[in-house]
Amino acid sequence: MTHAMLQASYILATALFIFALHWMNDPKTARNGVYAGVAGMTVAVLATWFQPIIIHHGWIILAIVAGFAVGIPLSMVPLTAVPQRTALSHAFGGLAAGLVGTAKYYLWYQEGPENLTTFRMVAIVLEILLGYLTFTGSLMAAGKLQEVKWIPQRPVTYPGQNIVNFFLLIVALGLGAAVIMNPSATWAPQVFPAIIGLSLLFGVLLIIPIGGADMPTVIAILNAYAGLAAVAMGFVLDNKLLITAGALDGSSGLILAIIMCKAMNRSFGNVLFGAFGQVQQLKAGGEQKVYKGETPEGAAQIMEQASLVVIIPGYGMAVAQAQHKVRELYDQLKKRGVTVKFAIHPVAGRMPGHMNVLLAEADIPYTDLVEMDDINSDMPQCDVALVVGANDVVNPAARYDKSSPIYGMPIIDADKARTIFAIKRSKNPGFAGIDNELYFGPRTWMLFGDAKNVIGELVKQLSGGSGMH
Amino acid sequence: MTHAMLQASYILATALFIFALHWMNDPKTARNGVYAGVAGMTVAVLATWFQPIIIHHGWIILAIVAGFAVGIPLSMVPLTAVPQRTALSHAFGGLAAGLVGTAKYYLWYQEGPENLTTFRMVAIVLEILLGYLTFTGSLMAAGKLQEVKWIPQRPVTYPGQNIVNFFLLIVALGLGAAVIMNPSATWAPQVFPAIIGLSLLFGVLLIIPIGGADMPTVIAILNAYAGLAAVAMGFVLDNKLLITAGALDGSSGLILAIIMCKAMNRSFGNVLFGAFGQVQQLKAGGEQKVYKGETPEGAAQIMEQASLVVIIPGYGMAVAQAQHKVRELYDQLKKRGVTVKFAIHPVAGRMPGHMNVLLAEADIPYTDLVEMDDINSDMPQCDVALVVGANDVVNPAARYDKSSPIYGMPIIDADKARTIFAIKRSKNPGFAGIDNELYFGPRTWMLFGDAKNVIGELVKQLSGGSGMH
Amino acid sequence: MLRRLLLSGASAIGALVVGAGRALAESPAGGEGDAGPDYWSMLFVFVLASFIGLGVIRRVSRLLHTPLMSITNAISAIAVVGSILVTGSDYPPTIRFMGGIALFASMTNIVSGFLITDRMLKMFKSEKPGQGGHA
Amino acid sequence: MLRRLLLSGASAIGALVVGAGRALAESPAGGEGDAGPDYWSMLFVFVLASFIGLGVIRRVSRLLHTPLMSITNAISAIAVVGSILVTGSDYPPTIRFMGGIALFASMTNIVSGFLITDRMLKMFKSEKPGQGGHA
Ligand SMILES: NC(=O)c1ccc[n+]([C@@H]2O[C@H](COP(=O)([O-])OP(=O)(O)OC[C@H]3O[C@@H](n4cnc5c(N)ncnc54)[C@H](OP(=O)(O)O)[C@@H]3O)[C@@H](O)[C@H]2O)c1
Ligand SMILES: NC(=O)c1ccc[n+]([C@@H]2O[C@H](COP(=O)([O-])OP(=O)(O)OC[C@H]3O[C@@H](n4cnc5c(N)ncnc54)[C@H](OP(=O)(O)O)[C@@H]3O)[C@@H](O)[C@H]2O)c1
Repeated sequence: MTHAMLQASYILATALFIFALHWMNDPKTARNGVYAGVAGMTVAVLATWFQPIIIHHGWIILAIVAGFAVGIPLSMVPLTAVPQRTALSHAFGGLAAGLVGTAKYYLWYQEGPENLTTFRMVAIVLEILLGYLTFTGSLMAAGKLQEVKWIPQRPVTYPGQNIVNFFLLIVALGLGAAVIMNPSATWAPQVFPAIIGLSLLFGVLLIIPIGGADMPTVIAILNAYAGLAAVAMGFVLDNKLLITAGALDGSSGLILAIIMCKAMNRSFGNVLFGAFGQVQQLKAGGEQKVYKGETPEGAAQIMEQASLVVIIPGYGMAVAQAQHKVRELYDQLKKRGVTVKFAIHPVAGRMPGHMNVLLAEADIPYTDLVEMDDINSDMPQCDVALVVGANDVVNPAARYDKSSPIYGMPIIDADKARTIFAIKRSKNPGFAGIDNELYFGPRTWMLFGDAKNVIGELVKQLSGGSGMH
Repeated sequence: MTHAMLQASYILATALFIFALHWMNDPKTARNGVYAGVAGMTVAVLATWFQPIIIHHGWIILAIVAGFAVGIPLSMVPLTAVPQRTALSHAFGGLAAGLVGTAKYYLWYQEGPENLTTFRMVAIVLEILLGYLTFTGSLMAAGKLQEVKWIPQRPVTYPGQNIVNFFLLIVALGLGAAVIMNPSATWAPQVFPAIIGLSLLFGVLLIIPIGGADMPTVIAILNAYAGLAAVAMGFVLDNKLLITAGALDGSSGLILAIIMCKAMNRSFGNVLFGAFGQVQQLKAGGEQKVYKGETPEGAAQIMEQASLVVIIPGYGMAVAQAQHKVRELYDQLKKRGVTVKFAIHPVAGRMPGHMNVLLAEADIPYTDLVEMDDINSDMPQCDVALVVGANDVVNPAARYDKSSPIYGMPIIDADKARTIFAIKRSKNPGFAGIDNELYFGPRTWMLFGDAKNVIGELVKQLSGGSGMH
Repeated sequence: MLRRLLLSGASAIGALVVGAGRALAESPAGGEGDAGPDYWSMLFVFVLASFIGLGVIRRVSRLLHTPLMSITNAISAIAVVGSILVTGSDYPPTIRFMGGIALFASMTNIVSGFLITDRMLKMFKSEKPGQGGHA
Repeated sequence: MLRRLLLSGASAIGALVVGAGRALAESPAGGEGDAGPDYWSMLFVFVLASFIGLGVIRRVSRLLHTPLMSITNAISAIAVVGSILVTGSDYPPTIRFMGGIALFASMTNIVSGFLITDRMLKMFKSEKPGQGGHA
């Protein structure tokens, strides 16, 4: 593997990665994207491995085998655990970047101070800062999402928290600057671990005050950090493939975070430092309002007569794993000539595209999944809106109540439908911790219960019913 | 201007150029694109000029002043001359690339053979081949479009032409390879001018067999060549800004050429070597068909009663400079409550986007210009289709007549309208040299005459008419 | 208190930026035969790659944002390249051990990232062929 | 005859390709302190820039294809950079003269390209404000 062949392979791998992401713009070509990605990665790994400077192969083989051994089971987690898996993999990415940066620093230190140019030192310090904070931060995020016992779910806050965090960051940066200025001082190798320790600590403290429910946005931001750590590694190793792939990853994290923040009408700062979802301010005055209940039989009858039913799924559908029952309902209604569409809010559920994967898992054609902006104009013509475990994304307060934490967030106009059925288990609020007046509306009927059970009942009514009409 | 500042300026200029093209995706932001482009160019020029190695300023100032002196009048040509201007500027671009490549070769040859690495020689040879052939080729193209007297308009062909051209190219490439292998041989500086001469000759011979009407596609291809020549110059000078800007230009030429070829349902090869439009095979058998004429008065009356009028402009509107009269017609009809839309075929006229600029010049809002694919579904509901000097782009033979040279080209479905009026001067065919059965259709009436006059008549009828109804 | 913190923060960041600037300023002139990696090329590549990333990702179908997260995960595990270099070169064992852990972590991401992306994408169907109804 | 031509053509192109390959193969290893411009960086930049070009240009509004042609014209006149270097450096006058002509040609393209683009774009209006009718 000459230098020329290595460089040519890296260019090829870069092009394949770009195609991989490009093909994700359409579900029809998306799987080709995966093949392109695998091909690019294979080319990059083999080209690197076959260089003459690589002389020890045992550990490489061992690590690769171990990677397969852990990676294959990790890829078979249930879909509800995908956010945790993603966070975990950012942790791994951060760790890898941090370790390579650390290794390279000590190596160059030993080989002689002339290796530690200012440029390299800046890149190394950025790499380890970003790498290690992504490592612990992502582990915390994964833990919160997995609801690991000893990691607090609710945000942990105390006075002056942001100042302490900021102070920590300053100290880490200051030490970093000191090492950059004097990379080959005798004290530098001792200060280096302190920077690592501070980064690790900072990762933990950064995530502790953020509620489990804000994790998806945080994960996207950590994704961007992991990408930037890879870019920094590219600068350290003078490797343009790393720079490019890292920049692609960083863009993805950034754009997903922006999309989520926009769809929630919140700022980055508010997500990171707002300690959102911390106190559930139950407005005591609201309790006198009354819900109107409905039975599955009644609801089934009305849905049978409808010509357009819009199903609005939310986080509750994911919790109840109700997507397969929803599919049965969809089939039953279609059999009766009812048009059924799904209204997908960009932040329904707990990660971007959450509802789409779940419904796809249940074999519902993606052509029937309609985005918020497109379905809203049809809502006034809609006979029945069936809200399945969604709450904030259909809360009309977002449109006019300036005091509401979700004010300004675009919502699905469920309240404009002729009849609304809403499935949830209790009178508890959703993620944002606020009441939803949709449930008290004149045309709304509640179907209390677990989403899977309630939809199962609806299906039973419909299939036991009179068939075609 | 240190090396660092120079490089930072080049990165800035690159980003500005990318934004410039990005903003062209919407007419609302397009002018910002121009400002970004100007800013990028200014940064690049100043950063280059202020380097310490630049010690002679007289000629630089002179050349820049001369560039302004020639460039400003060139930017004020009438819109019908835009294709020629574009071709001319490719000629200038090719010349610049060729000259810089030539200068660099002789310079490095004098400074010592170690400068002439194989890499540089490959880049230089590609640069001068592409540069000089673009120079003469574009000059020829500009001449044909401007209808310069001593450049034949019609394709000039003779037997074995493609073989001769090919042979020339081979000789040029062979000499290039020889110089690359022995860059510092004593004969190399003598062979170099031969390569230049062959490239210049090849540019002329490549364009001679192509008809004036195929020039737009050829111009786009020459655009791509000019871009590639700039890329090659970037490789010669180790300048990444040149590489990036050249690649942007090359992509643009390539994509425009592909769009045109697709819209004409022809291949690159067919355009370059097909000698299209060479013989106007008038099928003698077709002459017995009869046209139905109509007077402007009659046509005006019918248009006044219509609720939807679709105007289909073509090359004839450009020739007649009828766009301002068309605007008056549009105003008159709108005043009467008639909905007026323009149907824009991607290759109507003689360059991509030709109709859009002309209509924009006449102040017609671009929101009323509808692309072919979008308007075709409305054509059956259209009361009057007014064809203004368009021919091939409305020829229904493209849909079914496999023997037609335009078979397979997508067209605007003028023949589906309730009434069709067609304005042209004579019974002559259009660019593809074939009859158009649309003109003989049962619902088609011809308005023979120059487009500007005929439309003027229509406007007169309408404005002299009864006003609102 | 807060002010002092902010000031010291600003100076730490300032030191970093100055360091980076000095690094780039002292970088070789490239072009006509100087030594050392050309940092400006890397910056150039970074800027171009970011443009590509932003352009491409913005056009990813909203339907596929979950698989997008997992495929970019897998791609960013390109850190595997650096890990292989550290693990397999003629370096002291402690250094190589760190590389080995990094290699294991990256490889896990590659394998699980691509596999789970493919698993999710397989679920997306436009319309069941043998399916009743007539939507 | 044609066949011989084709064969000689193939061999000429072959020679060029071999030359290019040899050039890249003999290029410095970059990375850890070798001499000479890093040709691979340039290729890398070229590939990335082409991706950007294809991505951006494909999304240019069809309405604006004529102005697109003139603005890319102006941008590709970035050859001005090379021309300035040749014209203004301490080179023999004949060489500098060639640079001067190239500079003139590039400058003409820049000036006329941007000006005519702006002239055309000024014409595009979405809807006249003070305009009768009600489209
Ligand atoms: N998707 C993302 O990327 C993302 C990222 C960050 C934040 N978020 C936030 O997450 C929220 C998503 O809105 P959403 O409407 O989907 O969810 P939500 O507002 O959290 O509401 C979910 C509802 O489902 C109900 N539910 C829970 N388990 C259920 C079960 N087993 N059966 C039936 N119902 C059940 C809950 O009520 P009961 O407890 O009464 O059953 C709850 O009201 C938004 O506020 C958004 O800002 C989303
Ligand atoms: N736009 C591009 O980028 C591009 C590029 C390459 C090739 N082309 C080709 O150009 C053609 C464009 O189609 P097209 O329908 O726009 O044009 P066309 O087929 O060339 O027809 C133009 C018609 O306009 C009439 N005309 C000419 N001068 C006139 C005047 N002063 N007043 C009234 N009528 C006049 C001509 O008939 P009379 O002589 O009887 O008046 C002719 O039939 C296509 O075949 C396309 O493939 C376009």
